[in-house]
Amino acid sequence: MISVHLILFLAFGAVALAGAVNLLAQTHPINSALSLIAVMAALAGEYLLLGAEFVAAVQVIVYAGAIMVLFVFVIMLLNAGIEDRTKGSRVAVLFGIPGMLLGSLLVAWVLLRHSGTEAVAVGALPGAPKTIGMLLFHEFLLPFEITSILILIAIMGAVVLASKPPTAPPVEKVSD
Amino acid sequence: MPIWLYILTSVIKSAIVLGVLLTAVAYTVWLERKVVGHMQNRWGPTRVGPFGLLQPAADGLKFLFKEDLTPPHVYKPLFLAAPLIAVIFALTSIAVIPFGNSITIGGYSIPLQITDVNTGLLLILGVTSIGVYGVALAGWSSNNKYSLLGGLRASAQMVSYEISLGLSLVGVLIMSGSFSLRDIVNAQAGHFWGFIPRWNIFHGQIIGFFCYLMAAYAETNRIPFDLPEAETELVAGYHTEYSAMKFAMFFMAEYANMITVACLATLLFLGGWHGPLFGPAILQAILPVFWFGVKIFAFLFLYIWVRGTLPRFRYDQLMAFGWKFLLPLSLMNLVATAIAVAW
Amino acid sequence: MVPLSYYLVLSGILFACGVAGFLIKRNIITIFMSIELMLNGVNLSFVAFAAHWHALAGQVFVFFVMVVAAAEAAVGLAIIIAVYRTRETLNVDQVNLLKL
Amino acid sequence: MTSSLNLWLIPVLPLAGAAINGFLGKKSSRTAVSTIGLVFSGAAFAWALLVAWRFSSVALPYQEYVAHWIRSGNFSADFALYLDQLSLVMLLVVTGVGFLIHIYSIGYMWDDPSYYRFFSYLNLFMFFMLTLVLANNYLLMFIGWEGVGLASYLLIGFWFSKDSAASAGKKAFIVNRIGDFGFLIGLFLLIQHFHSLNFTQVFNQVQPLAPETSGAGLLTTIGILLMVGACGKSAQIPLYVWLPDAMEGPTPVSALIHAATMVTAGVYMVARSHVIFERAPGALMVVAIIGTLTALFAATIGITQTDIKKVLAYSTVSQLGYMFMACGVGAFSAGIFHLMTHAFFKGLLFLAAGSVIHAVGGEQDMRKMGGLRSYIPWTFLTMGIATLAISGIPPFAGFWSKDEILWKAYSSEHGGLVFWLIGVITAFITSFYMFRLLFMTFFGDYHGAKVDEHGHGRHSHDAHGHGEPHESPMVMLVPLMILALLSVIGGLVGIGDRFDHFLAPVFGSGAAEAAGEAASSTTEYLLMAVSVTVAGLGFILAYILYVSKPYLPQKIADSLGGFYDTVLNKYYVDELYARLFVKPLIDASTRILWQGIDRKVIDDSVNDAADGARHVSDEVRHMQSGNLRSYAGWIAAGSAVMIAYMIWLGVGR
Repeated sequence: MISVHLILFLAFGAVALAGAVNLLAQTHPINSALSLIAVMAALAGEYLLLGAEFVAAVQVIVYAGAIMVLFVFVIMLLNAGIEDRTKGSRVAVLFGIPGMLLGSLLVAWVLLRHSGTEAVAVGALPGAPKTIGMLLFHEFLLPFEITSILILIAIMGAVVLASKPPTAPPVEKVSD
Repeated sequence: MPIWLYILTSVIKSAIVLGVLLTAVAYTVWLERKVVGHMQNRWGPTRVGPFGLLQPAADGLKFLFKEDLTPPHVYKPLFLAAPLIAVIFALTSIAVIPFGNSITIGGYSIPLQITDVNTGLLLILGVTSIGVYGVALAGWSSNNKYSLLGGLRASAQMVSYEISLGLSLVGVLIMSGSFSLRDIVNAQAGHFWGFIPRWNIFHGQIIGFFCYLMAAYAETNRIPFDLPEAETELVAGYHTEYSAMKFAMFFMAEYANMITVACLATLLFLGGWHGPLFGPAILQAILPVFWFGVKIFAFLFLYIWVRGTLPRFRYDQLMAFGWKFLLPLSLMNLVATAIAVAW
Repeated sequence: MVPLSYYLVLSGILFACGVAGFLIKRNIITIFMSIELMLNGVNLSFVAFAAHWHALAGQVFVFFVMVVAAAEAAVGLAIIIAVYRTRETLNVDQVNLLKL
Repeated sequence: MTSSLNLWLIPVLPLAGAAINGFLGKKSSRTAVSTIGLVFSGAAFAWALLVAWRFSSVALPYQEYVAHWIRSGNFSADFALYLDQLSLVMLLVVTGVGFLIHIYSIGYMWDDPSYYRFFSYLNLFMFFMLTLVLANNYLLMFIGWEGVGLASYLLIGFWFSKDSAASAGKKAFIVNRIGDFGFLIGLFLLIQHFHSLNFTQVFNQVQPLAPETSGAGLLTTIGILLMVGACGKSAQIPLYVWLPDAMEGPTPVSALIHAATMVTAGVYMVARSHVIFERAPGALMVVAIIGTLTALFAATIGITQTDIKKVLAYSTVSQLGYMFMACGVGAFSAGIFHLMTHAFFKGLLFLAAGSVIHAVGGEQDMRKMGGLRSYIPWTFLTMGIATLAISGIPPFAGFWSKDEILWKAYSSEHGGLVFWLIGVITAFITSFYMFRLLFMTFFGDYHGAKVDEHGHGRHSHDAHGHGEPHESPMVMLVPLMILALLSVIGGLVGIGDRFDHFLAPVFGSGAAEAAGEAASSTTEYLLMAVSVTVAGLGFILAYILYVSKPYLPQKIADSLGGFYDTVLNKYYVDELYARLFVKPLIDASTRILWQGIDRKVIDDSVNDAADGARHVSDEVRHMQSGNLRSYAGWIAAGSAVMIAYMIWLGVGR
């Protein structure tokens, strides 16, 4: 039976897949970045279908609205052009892509074969911000705090790495 | 309510809201020119129509008939997509803005809102955060160093101020306990001591309002934070290379964003459509929408007033202000609110 | 009603696309984006499992993944900028000093 | 337990002082450092006084549980404190004398650049010493025991830039390790047989055992091992050699650690373990013999020494010997009594010696002093009192305690005439060398150079070194006077066996001995008269030799020839140890451990491993292409294998 839910799933999934493939196919990083944004938006739609509205919103705000902006920003800043065609690793092309396809097919086969008809209902689990907040600040408080430290360290690391390297102190000339 | 009626009302509401919004955008431009003109001891538009009231229509026609120039060496797909992105996301967020309570027609209660999403505020935040791409991509795809600088500035500025913006809203969220804009407005009904309205701005969120104001000005790239366009240094920033309708789209996007921000400020801090109700039933039904409009108008006037008054920041000042002043301030506001509510 | 496995298959394919991009792209920024793609694939399966097992913890995990992704993006892009400053290229094939 | 005494505060307060001074002292002013040091040690003393005042209101022995420490199987040791009459005496001595010496140190160390470090160490020492004294189990006691060793090491080597100080510190540490080794084995034996180190538990199990009459039973073995530990800490034969060298430390340290408190830890430990020793006559005999021999032996060396602090050091060794003799004959309370009075007068002697050294600008050689009586009258007065006290002249403190020991040595069932005789001879020698010290220092003419050009650089006293000897500041004199007062009256608590009775609940034996006391009091008075006479003889001999006929000593020394040289060189014990133990050890270490094991086995295996790694990596490094994407490919391939394996597992199931 084809339900609205399934149609929406397929539509978003198609967008996501198209975006993912486009990410690989495009040679210009900015196009790849935009395809990735499309993937993320489509995934946000999937999250909505799964009843995770808060995750969907955060997916858009954080992933699409902040992280990807950072990517686009860096691409613009470095004025990254079209990818160079250098001699690549032939191993990757010869074994990597077929291997990946084979692997994903295998995974798909196993999953489809084994988890058959168990279905996920729409909105079965309302991801209300309140409940998630409760979970996050009670059960997962320690991981939460640890990730906050992680992100603090990341901020400092980014500042240190991206700031202009200090000019080396002038070497004193030894008169001979 | 049968499904066809639901769809019908939704379509009608969308059409009305979109029409009103676009008109409002057009007349905000007129208003701005007029007000700034008077502030600078000139008249502003006077020629087209009485008080220049038809000026927006004339401008629109002009944009439509101008040559749509696409310079060489631009990255065409994105050059075309950027204004669309800007205007589409600017207009989208209006969909969840409630502009009044429900009205009852023929036994059916129709909420004055295109759609009531229970995470409406998040949706607006998400949509505005996507809106950055319009400006950034326009700047980059123009293949022009001024535009690129404008785009870079815009993306850095908007990402930076989005944090303060979000944090300044969290205080309100804590007080109302909901993401639904309707609930937030309803939480502000009533009065203190019988005469002070129970709006969030009078309810301890004055600092939050201040932070929101600053961050919103920066988000909409308005003076004093209009560095992405900064005509004196960057010619016109990200839309240097744009002309005709594509330029008009950026223009529309900017003013639509202003209106969205004004709506949000009204809903979150100024009590939404709450105001004195009196008179017959029909008046009582219309008055909330009127109050809502008045508050938005006041906020837009503030926008224009600031534009006519303040000079532009330097870029480093802008970043320092955002990160070193506004962010800590909104954080403190958040903590203080949380403590007060937990009390 | 959509079976759980559909979501998982979609997530797996996205992940595989990410791995493929990780392997075949030369631009270091695109490689980074491929990693983000992998993370997104994983997130999808987290959310799907959360819905399937009625356990919100899955959604909470997504937030942690996002935080890690954000941290990674911040540091990674800073590294990219630093590399670009010294090597003036974004092609990973030309950043190959670390060898015999 | 009716009410809590909060005993834990007493050790923790100095620890806090040590921490504050240690971490913040470098940046603080001297005033701040001394305030911190004084306040915290003073507070500990005040609290100890408070505890003493409330002493009668608690059930004894009072135990205070502070925290978990070790719980392993059926063995447990906690941070828990124990207070009875014995630890109270020790507590008051340690905090009281310690506080006085803190005050004194302000004056003595004022010019030292590492002022804060000194006070930090001193407070740290107080902490460990109080832990030792207050512990309710052997393990915590051992922590304190090692801790005071550490503090002692740090303070002996306080002027570590001086070679001799650094090596003296090392020597003290290493010699103490030998003793600790015995102590530890004793503790292991206790754990093995009594499954506990808690005092109460161990002693309750030992109590019902019968005394081991013959041979070396378990208790005798434990007792002797504990005595080995005590020998190390309390500088008894054969492990006394570190104490004279420890005089390299600042003089207040010598007074506090190496005279008044730490070195008596061994006596305290033996007294604390009296339940074990009383049931091991063999071990008691060993204690008595070691104590007696040490007393005599060290006293004879004391005669010939010319360094003022060395004389006092050997005197300390000798007096500690007395205490062990007392313990050895079963008169533990007499030993503790002497411990207390000795803390007063020997602390005083050292402080006064410090004052003398201070006065003459860092000179320690008595031959370069003389006639200081008029320059530093207060120091002379207090030092004179201390000398009278240590020589056993009534009614000063030393007389009462020393007489008690001698009497017990004679009358106790474990004692005998020999112990008494050697004790009396030692008393004579003690009196002689102490008055010799006094006369050489304070009488006759001043032999010191007006401008001394050597020997005191480390004291940073150069500013004082020029010109006349001068009296010390008040901050140094006041502790001297207080200690002098205590040296005069401190012995009075022992009159009529009051001290004995006070400690009787701990040692138990007091009442029984008191019964036999009255019958033989005539003998006691006789013996008392003998020892006083002997002390007087010592005084007279010293007066003749060093005041009226100062040319005689050299003549006597010359006529004695070889014997005098032997004594002067401390019986060549250091040289003997060096020949017997140190050199073989160094040789063995060099040949076997260094050149054999370290070079051939360890270095070579490491080098071979490195060479092997290099050869292997020479081959493997070609995999490191520098191509990032090939690395990525390897990662992906590896994870693909892992995933395939996991899928296989899943399908197989």
